[in-house]
Amino acid sequence: MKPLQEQKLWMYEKMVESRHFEDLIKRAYFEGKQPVFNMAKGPLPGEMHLSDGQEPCAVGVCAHLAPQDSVTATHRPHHTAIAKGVNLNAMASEIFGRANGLSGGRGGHMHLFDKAVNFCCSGIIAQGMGPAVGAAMASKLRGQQHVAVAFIGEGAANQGAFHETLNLAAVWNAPVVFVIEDNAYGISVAKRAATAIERNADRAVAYGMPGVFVPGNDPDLVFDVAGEAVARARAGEGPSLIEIETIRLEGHFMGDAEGYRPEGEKDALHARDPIKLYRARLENQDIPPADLDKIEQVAKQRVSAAFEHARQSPAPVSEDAFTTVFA
Amino acid sequence: MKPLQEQKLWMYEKMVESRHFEDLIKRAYFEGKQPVFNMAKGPLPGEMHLSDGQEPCAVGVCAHLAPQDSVTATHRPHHTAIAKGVNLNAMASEIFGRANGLSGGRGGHMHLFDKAVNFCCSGIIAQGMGPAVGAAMASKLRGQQHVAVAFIGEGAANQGAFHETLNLAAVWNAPVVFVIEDNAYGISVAKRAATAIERNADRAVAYGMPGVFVPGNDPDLVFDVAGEAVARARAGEGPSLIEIETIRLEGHFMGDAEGYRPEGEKDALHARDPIKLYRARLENQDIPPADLDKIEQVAKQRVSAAFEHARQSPAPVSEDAFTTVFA
Amino acid sequence: MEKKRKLTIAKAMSEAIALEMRTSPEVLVMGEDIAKLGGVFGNTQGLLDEFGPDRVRDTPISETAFIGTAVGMAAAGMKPVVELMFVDFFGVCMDAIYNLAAKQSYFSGGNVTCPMVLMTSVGGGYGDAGQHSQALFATFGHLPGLKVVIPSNAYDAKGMMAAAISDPNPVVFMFHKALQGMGWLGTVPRSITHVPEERYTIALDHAHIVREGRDITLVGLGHTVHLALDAAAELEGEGIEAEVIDLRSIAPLDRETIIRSVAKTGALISVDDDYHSYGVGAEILANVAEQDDLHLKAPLKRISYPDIPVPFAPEMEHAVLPNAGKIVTAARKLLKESAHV
Amino acid sequence: MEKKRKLTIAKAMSEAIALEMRTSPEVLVMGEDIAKLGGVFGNTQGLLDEFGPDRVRDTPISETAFIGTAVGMAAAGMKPVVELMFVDFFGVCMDAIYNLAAKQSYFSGGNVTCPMVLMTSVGGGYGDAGQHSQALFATFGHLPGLKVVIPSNAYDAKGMMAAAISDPNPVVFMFHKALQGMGWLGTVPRSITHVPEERYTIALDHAHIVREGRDITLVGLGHTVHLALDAAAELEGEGIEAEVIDLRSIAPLDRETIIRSVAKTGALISVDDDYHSYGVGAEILANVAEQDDLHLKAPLKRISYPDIPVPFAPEMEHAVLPNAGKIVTAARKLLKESAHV
Ligand SMILES: Cc1ncc(C[n+]2csc(CCOP(=O)(O)OP(=O)(O)O)c2C)c(N)n1
Ligand SMILES: Cc1ncc(C[n+]2csc(CCOP(=O)(O)OP(=O)(O)O)c2C)c(N)n1
Ligand SMILES: [Mg+2]
Ligand SMILES: [Mg+2]
Repeated sequence: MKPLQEQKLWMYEKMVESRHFEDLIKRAYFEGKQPVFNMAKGPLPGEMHLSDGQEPCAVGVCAHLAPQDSVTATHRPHHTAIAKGVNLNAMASEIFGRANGLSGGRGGHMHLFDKAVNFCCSGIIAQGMGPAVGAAMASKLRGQQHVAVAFIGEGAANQGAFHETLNLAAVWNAPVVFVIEDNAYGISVAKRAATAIERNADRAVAYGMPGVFVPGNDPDLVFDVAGEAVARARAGEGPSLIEIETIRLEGHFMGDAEGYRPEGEKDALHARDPIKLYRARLENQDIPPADLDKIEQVAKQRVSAAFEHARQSPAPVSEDAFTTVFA
Repeated sequence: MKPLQEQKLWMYEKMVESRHFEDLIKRAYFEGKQPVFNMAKGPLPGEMHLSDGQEPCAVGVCAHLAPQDSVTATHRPHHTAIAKGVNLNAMASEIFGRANGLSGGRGGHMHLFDKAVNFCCSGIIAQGMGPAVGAAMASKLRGQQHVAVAFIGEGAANQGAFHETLNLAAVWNAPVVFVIEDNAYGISVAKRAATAIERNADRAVAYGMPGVFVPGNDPDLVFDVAGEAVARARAGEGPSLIEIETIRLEGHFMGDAEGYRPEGEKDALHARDPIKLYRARLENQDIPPADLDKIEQVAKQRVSAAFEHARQSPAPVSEDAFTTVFA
Repeated sequence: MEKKRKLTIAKAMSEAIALEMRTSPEVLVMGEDIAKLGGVFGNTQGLLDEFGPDRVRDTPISETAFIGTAVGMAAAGMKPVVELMFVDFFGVCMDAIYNLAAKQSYFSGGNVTCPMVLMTSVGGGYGDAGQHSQALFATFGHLPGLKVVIPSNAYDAKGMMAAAISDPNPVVFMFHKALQGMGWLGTVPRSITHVPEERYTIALDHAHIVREGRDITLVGLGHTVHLALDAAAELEGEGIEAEVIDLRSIAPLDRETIIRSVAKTGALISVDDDYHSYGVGAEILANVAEQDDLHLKAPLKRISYPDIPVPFAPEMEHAVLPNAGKIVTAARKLLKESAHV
Repeated sequence: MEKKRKLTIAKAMSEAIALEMRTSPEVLVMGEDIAKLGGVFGNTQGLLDEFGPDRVRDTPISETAFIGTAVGMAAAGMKPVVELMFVDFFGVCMDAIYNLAAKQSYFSGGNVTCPMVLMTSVGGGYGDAGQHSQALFATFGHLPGLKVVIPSNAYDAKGMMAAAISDPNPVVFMFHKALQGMGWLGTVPRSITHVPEERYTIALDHAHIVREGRDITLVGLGHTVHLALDAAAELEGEGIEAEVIDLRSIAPLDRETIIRSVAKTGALISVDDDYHSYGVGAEILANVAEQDDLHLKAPLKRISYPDIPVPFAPEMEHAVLPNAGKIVTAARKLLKESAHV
C-alpha cells in the first residue's frame, strides 16, 4: 500500500508539526531551569519525553486512522497525538498546565486525553495496551468498523501487559494494531540487553497474528505495513503486530546526558533525521521545494500559535484540583 | 534420553505414591463436609486441587533433579512435591494444618515450602516463575550447577509473568526449565478459548529458547525431553520451555461438578489414566507384575503412614499464628 | 402479606446484572469462569444463557489485559462488569485499576469517564490460607478515583450492583465469601434476604444504620456487620444498647453518619476483617478523633485482622478473625471503664 | 573539629550498598537503569564500575520478573537489592512483593527467609503528575510481612540501608524524591548531612525524636519531617514548643514513641504526603485515640494528601501538598482552642 502524494505531504506536514512542537518545548522547558537544572521549575515542570526522530512511526500509522479510530500512546506521546489529530491548542495548554488544557492541567504531558479523536496515553509502560483492546472490542461489539492502535516502545515489549493483551486480542479477534517504536533504548538500557530476540515482530507467532518488522524509520514503509494491518483489522480479520525501527534524537527525557550511548552513536543518528531524509525524497519525487517550504511554514505557524495560545491561557485555580476526580 | 529401568521404576513408584496421596486426600476431604458440602469444614478446609492424571509431568521432570535443584510449583502441587522429594510426613501434616507440618500449618496445601529439597509453590497463577529464575540465577552466580524448574498450567501461560520471566531468563541465560502442564483447562475455561495458538511450546521462539511439545502424557517422553532441557541448563546453555500434554482426572478443585466439559469427555479421560498405561507398558517390558505390586504397596504404605502421622499430630495453638511473620 | 423472595447475595448480584443488561446494550460481563461456569462464586449464573458469549465473556488468566480492556471499553461508553476472582490477585493487575480506571476521569478533566464495575470476592474463615482469604478493603479505599463498596446482604447487593453499573465511575464491588450464599462456603443466614423482583438502586455513598442504640456505636462492613449485630443482640441482654452501622461503602466514606452516631452514643468500636494497620478501623477512629465537639465516654476501639498473613489451620485462623465474642468483650470493657470515670 | 562528610541521600544509599557488597558476596543489585546509568535517582552510582555486571544488573522493563527473581534469590540465601524505579509502578508487580516476598517466611514456617531490599522512589511536588508523584506509604504499610522504611536525611539513609540489607526480611526502602539530592530534583538542604565513612546501622523499628518540645507533637516521615521542623521553628517564635518525631519506619510502627510524646504534649498533628483516607495519619491518630490514659488538650489532627490523583499544574499540586504553613496554622488553631477549654 503506497501513499498517494497528498498522503505523503500530509505525513511530511505532521512530522514537521511534531518536530516544531518539540523544538518549542525544548526552549520553554529550560526557562526557569537555569543556571541549575531543576525539573520542578519553569513553565514546564516534571519529566519531558520528546519524540524527535520517531515521527515516521506516528504519521505512517495514523495516516490510516479516522477520528473514530482509537489510539493509546505512551509517556512519549507528542508525535502520536499530533498525527492522530489531537487539538493542538488544548494539547499545548495542557502541557503548560493551563486551565483550558485537555484536562485543565490535571494530566500534563504524559496524560493527554482527547475524546474528540479518541486519543489517550499513560505513563506506565505497556499499560495503554489493554485500553486499546477495549476500544477495539467496543467497536466490534457495536458492529462498527473502527479500529484501535496501541503504540509502545521496544522496551515495553518485555512487560507482561504486552503478552496478555496480544493474546487476548488474538483470542477475541479484536480489530487492533500493536505498534512498537523500536528506538533501541529503554531509558539507558539497550534493546539487546533487555530483549531475548532481535525483533519483537517475531513475537507475533506466539499469538498467531502477523508480525512485521519495518526497517529504516521510513514513513512510506510504515504507511505500507500499517495500511495492511489497519485494513485487516477493519475487515474483521484480527490484530497485527508491527515493529518499526526508529531513532530517538533526544535523551530519554530532557536533561538526560546519554552517557550510556557508545561514543559517536548520537552523531550518527542525526545524519538519519527522518524529516530531512523524507524531504529529500519528496524533492527527488519532483515536489517543488517551495511547496514543501509552504507546508513547513504553515505547520510551524500552527504550532507556534498553539504555544502562544497556551502561554496566554490562564492557570487553573487550586480548587480545580478537587474536581473531575469523579464524573 | 531414555530412562533406565531403575528410573522407570522410580517414576512408577512416585506416580503411585502421588495418586495414593490424592486418594487419601479425597477421603479425608469429605469428612465433616457431609451431607452438605461446606468447604470450611472437616480436617481439610479450603480449596483442594488434586493432581490425578498429571503425574507424568512431575516424575518425568523431577527424575533429573537433585535436592539442590529448585522447583517452584502451583496451586496444584502434590504430584510435583512428591516427585521432588518433599518430606511426605511434613507435607501431609501441613495439609492437615498440623503444628509439625512444613510450615506448622500456616501455609496449607497451596503453600508448601521444603527447604531441604528446594521446593515451594504459590497459589497465584504464574507467580512462581520469577522465584525459579531467582533460584537459577543464585546457582549461576555462585558458580554452581544447580538448575531450577518452574511448573505452571497451560492457563498460566497467558499471564504476564510467563512472558516476563521467559524473556529475563533468556537474556540472563539462567539455568532454568519452564514446564507447562497442559491439562486443557484453566478451571472451566478450555485452552482453545483462552490461548491464541495451539501449542505454548511454540511461544519459545519469542525468547530464542528451545520449545518442545510432549504429547501423550507419557512419563518416558517427558523424561526424555526434560532430560535434554535440564542438561542444557546445567551445562550453562540457558533456559528451555516444555509443554506437556496431560489430563486432569478430577475437577479443578474438589467439589467441582465439571459441567463445563463436553458430554463424555471425562469418561474418555479415565481410559487414559497414565498410571494404568505406564504399568501396562512396564509389564510389557517384562517387569514382573509382582515387582510392580511390591513397589505399589511400599509407596502406598509410605503415604498411608504419612497420613496416619498427620492425623495423630497436634494442631497448632492460636499463638502460633503470630510467629514467623518475620524471621 | 407480602410474598418474600429470599435470595442469596450471589443470586442478587446476577439478577441485578441481568436487569441492567436487559435495558442497556452497553453492559457486558468479563472475567475468568464467569460465563460457562457462572462464576466461581455464582454471581454470574444464568447470564451466558440469556445474553450469549458476546456479552458474557470468559477470559484468559490475564487480569492486566482484561481489566485494561474494560477501561478502554468504558472510555468508549460501554459499561463493563469485570470480575477479579479473588481480591488477593490484585497484585497482578493493580495498575489497570488504580492508575488507569481510577484516573481516567481526572486525566481527561472529566471528558472521558470510566463506567465500570470491578467485582471481587473478599474474606477468609474457610481455610483457604494466605493468598485467598484477604479482605484488602483499605488497599482499595486508600487510592483515589475508585468507589469501593461491600454489601452485607442480598437486598443491598442487588441495589448496590444496579447503582454501581449505572455509576459513571469505576466501582470496586467487594463481596464477602462468608455471605455469598454458595452452599459450599457456608453462609450467614441473615445475608439471605427478601429481594424485590424489580430494579432498584441503593446509594453508594451512604452508610446504613441497621440497628439503633444509644450506648455504643459498632461500625462494620460486609461480614462484620453480622458479627456486630450478633454482638448487639448479646449486649442487649446485659442492658447495653448498641447502634450498628453498616458502612456499605468505604470510598466515599460516610463520615457524618458515623460521627452523628458517636455523638449520640459516646463510644465506638470499629470492626473489620482487613489487616489492622492503615486499615478500615484506623480511618474510622481517626475521623472520630479529629472531631472537636464529641464527648466520648471511652477510648475508641478497633477490632480487625492482625498484621499477619492469613494462616491456614483453623485453630489459628479462627482465633485471629474478628467475632461477636470479641466485640462483646470489648464493648463491656469500654463501657465498664467509662462507668468508673 | 570533626571533619564533615556532607552527602546526599542518593550518595548515602549507594555508599551503604557498596559497603555491604564488599563484605558480602551475596549482595547484588538489580533494576531498570541501575547499572550503566547508576539509577535514575543516583542511588546506585558507581556500583557497576566497582562490582561489575554480574552483581549490578540492568533489567528489562519486567518488574514482575525481576522482583520475583529477587524473591527466589533471597530464598536461596542471596541478598538482592532491587529497585522499583517509582513506587507508582507497584501495580504491575505487587504480587511478587506482597504475596511472595512478604509471605515467604510465614508460608515456610520461618524455614525460608526473604532477605531482600526493595528500594523505590516516592513523592511529588515537581510536576510529574498522577502516575509519578505518589507516596503510597500506607499501601505498603498495610500489608503484613514487609518492613517499610523511609529516611529523612543522608545519615539515616546510610544506616537504614545497611540495616535493611542485613535484615532477613523484605524491606521496602522508600526514598523521597524531594530529599534525594539529585540536583535536577531540587533538595531540602537539611537532608544533606554528615555521613561517617564507616559502616553503621540504624534500627528499622524505632522512630526518632528529632526535636523535643512540650506543647504539641508533630509526626512526620521522609519529606514531611522537614516540613514539621520548619513549622516547629516558626512556632517557636510564638512560644510554642513542638516535638517532632521522624517515624523512619511505618512497619513496624513505633507506637510507643508516639504515644509517649503525646502523653507529654497532649496534642498531635500527623503530617504525611500520602493519600488521606486509610493513610498514615489515620493509623497514627487511631493509635492515640485507642489509649485510655492520655489527657488530650485538643482533638487529634492529620495533614495529608487529599483523596485526589496528583494534579500536574503547580497551581494545583502545590496547593494540595502539605507544607509548613499548613502545619503552623493547624497547630495554632489546636492550641488556641485548647486554651479556651
Ligand atoms: C511499569 C513501568 N516501569 C518502568 C517505567 C519507567 N520508564 C519510563 S520510560 C521507560 C523506558 C521505556 O522504554 P521504551 O518502551 O523502549 O520506550 P521509549 O522511552 O524508548 O520511547 C521506563 C523504564 C514505567 N514508566 N513504567
Ligand atoms: C493471578 C490469578 N488469577 C486467577 C487465579 C484463580 N485460578 C486458580 S487456578 C486457575 C486455573 C489455572 O489454570 P492452569 O494454569 O491451566 O492450571 P490448572 O488448574 O489446570 O492446573 C485460576 C484461574 C489465580 N489463582 N491467580
Ligand atoms: Mg525505546
Ligand atoms: Mg490447566
